[in-house]
Amino acid sequence: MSLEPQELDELKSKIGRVPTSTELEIVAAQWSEHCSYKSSKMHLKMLPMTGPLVINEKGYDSGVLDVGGGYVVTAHIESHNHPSAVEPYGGAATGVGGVVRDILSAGTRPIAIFDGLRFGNIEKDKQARWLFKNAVKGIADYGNCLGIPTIGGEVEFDDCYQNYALVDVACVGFGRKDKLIKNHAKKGDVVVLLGGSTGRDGIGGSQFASDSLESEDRSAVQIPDPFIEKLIIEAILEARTQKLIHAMKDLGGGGLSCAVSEIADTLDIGIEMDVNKVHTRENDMHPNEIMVSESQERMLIVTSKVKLKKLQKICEKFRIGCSVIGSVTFDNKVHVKKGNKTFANLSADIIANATLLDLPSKKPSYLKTITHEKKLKPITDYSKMMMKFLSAPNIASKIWVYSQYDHEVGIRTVVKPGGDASVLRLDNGKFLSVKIDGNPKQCYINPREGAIGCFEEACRNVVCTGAKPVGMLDHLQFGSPKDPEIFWTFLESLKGLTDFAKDFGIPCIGGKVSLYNETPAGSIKPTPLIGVLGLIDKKPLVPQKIIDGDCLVIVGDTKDELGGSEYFEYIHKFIGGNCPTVNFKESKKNMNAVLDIISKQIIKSAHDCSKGGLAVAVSELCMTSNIGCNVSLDMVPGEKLSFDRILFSESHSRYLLTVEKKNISKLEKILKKYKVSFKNIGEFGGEKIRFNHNNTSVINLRVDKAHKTWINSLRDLVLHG
Amino acid sequence: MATFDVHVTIENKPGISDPEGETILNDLVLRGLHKSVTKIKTAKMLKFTITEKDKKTAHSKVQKICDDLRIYNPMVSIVTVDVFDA
Amino acid sequence: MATFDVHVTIENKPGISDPEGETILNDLVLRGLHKSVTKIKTAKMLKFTITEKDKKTAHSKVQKICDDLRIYNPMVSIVTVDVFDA
Amino acid sequence: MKVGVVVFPGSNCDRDMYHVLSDVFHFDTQYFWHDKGLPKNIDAIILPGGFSYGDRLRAGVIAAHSPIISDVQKLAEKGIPVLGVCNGFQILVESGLLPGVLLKNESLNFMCEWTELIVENNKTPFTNKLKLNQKIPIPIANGEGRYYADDDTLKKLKKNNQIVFRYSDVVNGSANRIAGVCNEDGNVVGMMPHPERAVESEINPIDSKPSSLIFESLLVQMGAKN
Ligand SMILES: Nc1ncnc2c1ncn2[C@@H]1O[C@H](COP(=O)(O)OP(=O)(O)O)[C@@H](O)[C@H]1O
Ligand SMILES: [Mg+2]
Repeated sequence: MSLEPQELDELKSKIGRVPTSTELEIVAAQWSEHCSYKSSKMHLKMLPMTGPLVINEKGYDSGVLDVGGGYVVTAHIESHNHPSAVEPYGGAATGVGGVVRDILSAGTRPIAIFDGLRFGNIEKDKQARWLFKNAVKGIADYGNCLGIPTIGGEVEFDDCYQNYALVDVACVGFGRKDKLIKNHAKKGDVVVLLGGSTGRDGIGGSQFASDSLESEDRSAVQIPDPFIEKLIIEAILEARTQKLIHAMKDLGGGGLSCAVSEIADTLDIGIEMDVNKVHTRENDMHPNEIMVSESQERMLIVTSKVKLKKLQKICEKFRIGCSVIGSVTFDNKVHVKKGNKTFANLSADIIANATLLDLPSKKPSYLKTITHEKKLKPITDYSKMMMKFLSAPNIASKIWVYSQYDHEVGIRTVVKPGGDASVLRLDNGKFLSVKIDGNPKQCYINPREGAIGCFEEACRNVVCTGAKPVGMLDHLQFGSPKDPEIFWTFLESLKGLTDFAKDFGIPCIGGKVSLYNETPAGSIKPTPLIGVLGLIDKKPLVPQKIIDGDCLVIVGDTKDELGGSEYFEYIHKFIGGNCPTVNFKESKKNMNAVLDIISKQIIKSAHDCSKGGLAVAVSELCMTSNIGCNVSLDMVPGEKLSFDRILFSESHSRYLLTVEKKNISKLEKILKKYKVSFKNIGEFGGEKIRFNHNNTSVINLRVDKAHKTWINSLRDLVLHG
Repeated sequence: MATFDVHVTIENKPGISDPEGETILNDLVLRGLHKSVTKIKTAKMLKFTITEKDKKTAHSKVQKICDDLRIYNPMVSIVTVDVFDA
Repeated sequence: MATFDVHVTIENKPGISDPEGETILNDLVLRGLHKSVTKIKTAKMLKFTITEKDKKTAHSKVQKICDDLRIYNPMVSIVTVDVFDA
Repeated sequence: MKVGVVVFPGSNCDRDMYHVLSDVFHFDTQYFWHDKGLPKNIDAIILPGGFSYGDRLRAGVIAAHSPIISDVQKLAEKGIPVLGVCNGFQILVESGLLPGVLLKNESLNFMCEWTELIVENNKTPFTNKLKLNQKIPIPIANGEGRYYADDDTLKKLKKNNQIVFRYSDVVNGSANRIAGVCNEDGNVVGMMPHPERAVESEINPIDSKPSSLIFESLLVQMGAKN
């Protein structure tokens, strides 16, 4: 944990003297990549951050959307990659804890958690299995204990994460607009540290997250304590209702150092604090350790002396620590004392604002040849291949994961995990639909189009529930930004996301950047993860059971876009080809058409077509309704392709609609009106999933057998390897 | 060959907090007014029954199993292996 | 007065199934490894630090805590209390 | 007609239960914090699910030692209806108000899924509107939900008609597929599944009527009394 030589010089010249060791620690924590975004910040500004529903207030760690009727939804996303890679259980759990406190900071109640998980090859690698199993358990134990439902997410395995893990957690909150915390401070206000005690755990964590794993400081493990977190949630919401909080911030990376300097900088105040007042776990902690400890489950609160009494009473009721550690001053300085002795006295503005970097970028050379396709090995039995495909870890049902998460608590979950997006009911009569999506395989082949694809896929998923996308969260995960080729992929992804967000009018309401994701074998593939929130004014589309005679309609064109597809990578072991691209005009048209159809209540379900292509999407419909289907591949609209490409292309903007026969003409009329390309490609019935091409059957599976394989394979892999 | 009972105790490293022990102490034992208790730490134990030629082999065998199966994470926990005659 | 480490081991009564122990054992068996292990039982341990006038009092005090506060559930578990000098 | 919802540090289905009692079935509902007493004129007590004290040591054991539990005990002896759901059930067995124990699920995992119950006793304050053998689609969400009791206890439960609900299928390894039991008098009922998550059709994908009858039974019971 240290500043780079030029940063040290800069600090010296800014303060005009040699910094104390405490000052060095504080600044090093705050100027780390994790806390300062120094490599990314100047570029992130390109994302559109405003919109009709967005409430922008200072000091929030989460995005806020006005959802009407006096209510707001808050949302944020975080990752805990480095800690999870060495201690998956605690790392994933404390990741949940951190993002939940971000939601709490705005004064809203956390109502849902989402997790995006990435690991190496769990079929071959037992380390990957261990990481996967324990990360899931960590999220389950933490979220379940808090009573916040984990209602969605995704899991993906790729060799690029060997001996590593990406654990992303998003949280959504809900509350009354008039109860939002309006961060402010008055003269004479006190600064309170609330929650768990401060120990030596997690010291150096934020630098840890900003370095590659090789140079890790392994003392950075944190032990999760969801019970204290739950008490903090209830205590703070009670304090919020009683209007006892002037300003609030959670303690995350960089511990007290970051929380104190950021709150001082945002509110344009100074804070004088005494480390002796911090309730610590060990007696002999040095001020430096107290300032940078990343012990979990702590919140910083600014309140008045009068309100303090009531706040202390609430803390007593919930038996959580509550230390008055300092007071608000007006010299804009962060003044850290131990008793009477000063250990640090620096401008908040200097600490909180690292010099931003404009790093060089260069198009990676591997991209020159990546679109060249190799000759594929012929497949003799596609039915057999399909069975294997349905058990592939990236295709198989994720029920082993989400059944360990309490996804019902809070009694809001209208559409449960297992389909596309999940849907929550809100107290204003509306519904919120959310999904997170990523696709490093496509982002590797084309960082720009891949990132756009993730965004569109998340939109598609919420659209399938009848929701109009109203906000986006992005989480940009890359290798070392000091490598110009990697930094180029970062910029490309960001530009892609920006274009899509602007064109579709979907503001970015929050995000996070995680860099230096390096494994012993090299950088991870570019892994942006996109969360989309959608609103439903009237009624969500809850998928109904498909029965005999129902029709299958596809909306959107299927193109020769198999680059980064599961078919190329899993079946043919080939990384390369044409990355699917999103045609904005088509995409919008399809979205609007599907939303209109859903609002008219003429379909039974809508499902997006993504990983594994049409073949997998149709199979999922069949398996979840336990019914067969006859699909004519020749009818599928789009480019003229060989049948395997029609089956497995991962072209975007495609939806599968299921509809009762009697409604089919109504449906077609609307689709025609929107001028989207679509076709009625099949009929449900029987017990076989059948794909036919030119009147010959190319895939023919028993749905019960397929279902058994698909539903159990992930669990079997985890348990028995 | 002889049969041994091998006890494996897994606990958090010193200095790493143990929230479960703290809750049991604060919310159960101290509330039950047993003030002479000053600390509680939780641990997990696995009792193996194993047949090996001697104590030493039994010890190293069990240690190896715990490492291979990743029964504990050395980052967080320490493990103690004790061998007894069955 | 002296300080003692008291180890409380909670394990299933004989006859009560222990799915966790069985799973670890099956894992070993399934992988064809370590055939010399014939049984694995899991237990939970609480390490108390207690100040009492002597070992015997420490023992009976902790035993009483375990019984009164149901540190173990007598329907399914048994508890062993061992006292050590701290 | 007053219904009390008991809240412990870390309880997390208290608000859901309150909503259902108060907003869906219009009971006069009130929260009671674990370190307080209960008023004598209370008409029913609900111990909600979720967690308490982080479920440390064993689910329900720490809460079972809360001051409020002795009041629950006293009122239960007087015949006041008491329902424990999930963690509430665990607290009732740990405090001796109900027989048996709840062990870790056989899968060793937390399980959240929709299951089906079969009504085995429709004479309790919470089942009087249900039919014998009626099926109830309902979700479970627990890590320690496997009911266990020794053979003698199981025999006694059967003889006294104390098994209230069974699962239709083998779900988690529970003895005799038991999902809920009552005390000998029948006024204290514990169940692992969550009826409060199943009474509103908006969030129940199958059928919300049978679960509603659990709360309507309480309405009937209290109406009969008044
Ligand atoms: N890690 C996870 N946590 C919770 N739910 C998950 C997780 N992974 C997948 N799911 C759920 O499984 C379903 C399928 O996920 P996914 O395959 O990512 O869908 P899609 O291909 O439509 O993006 C979704 O409902 C999703 O929320
Ligand atoms: Mg989907």
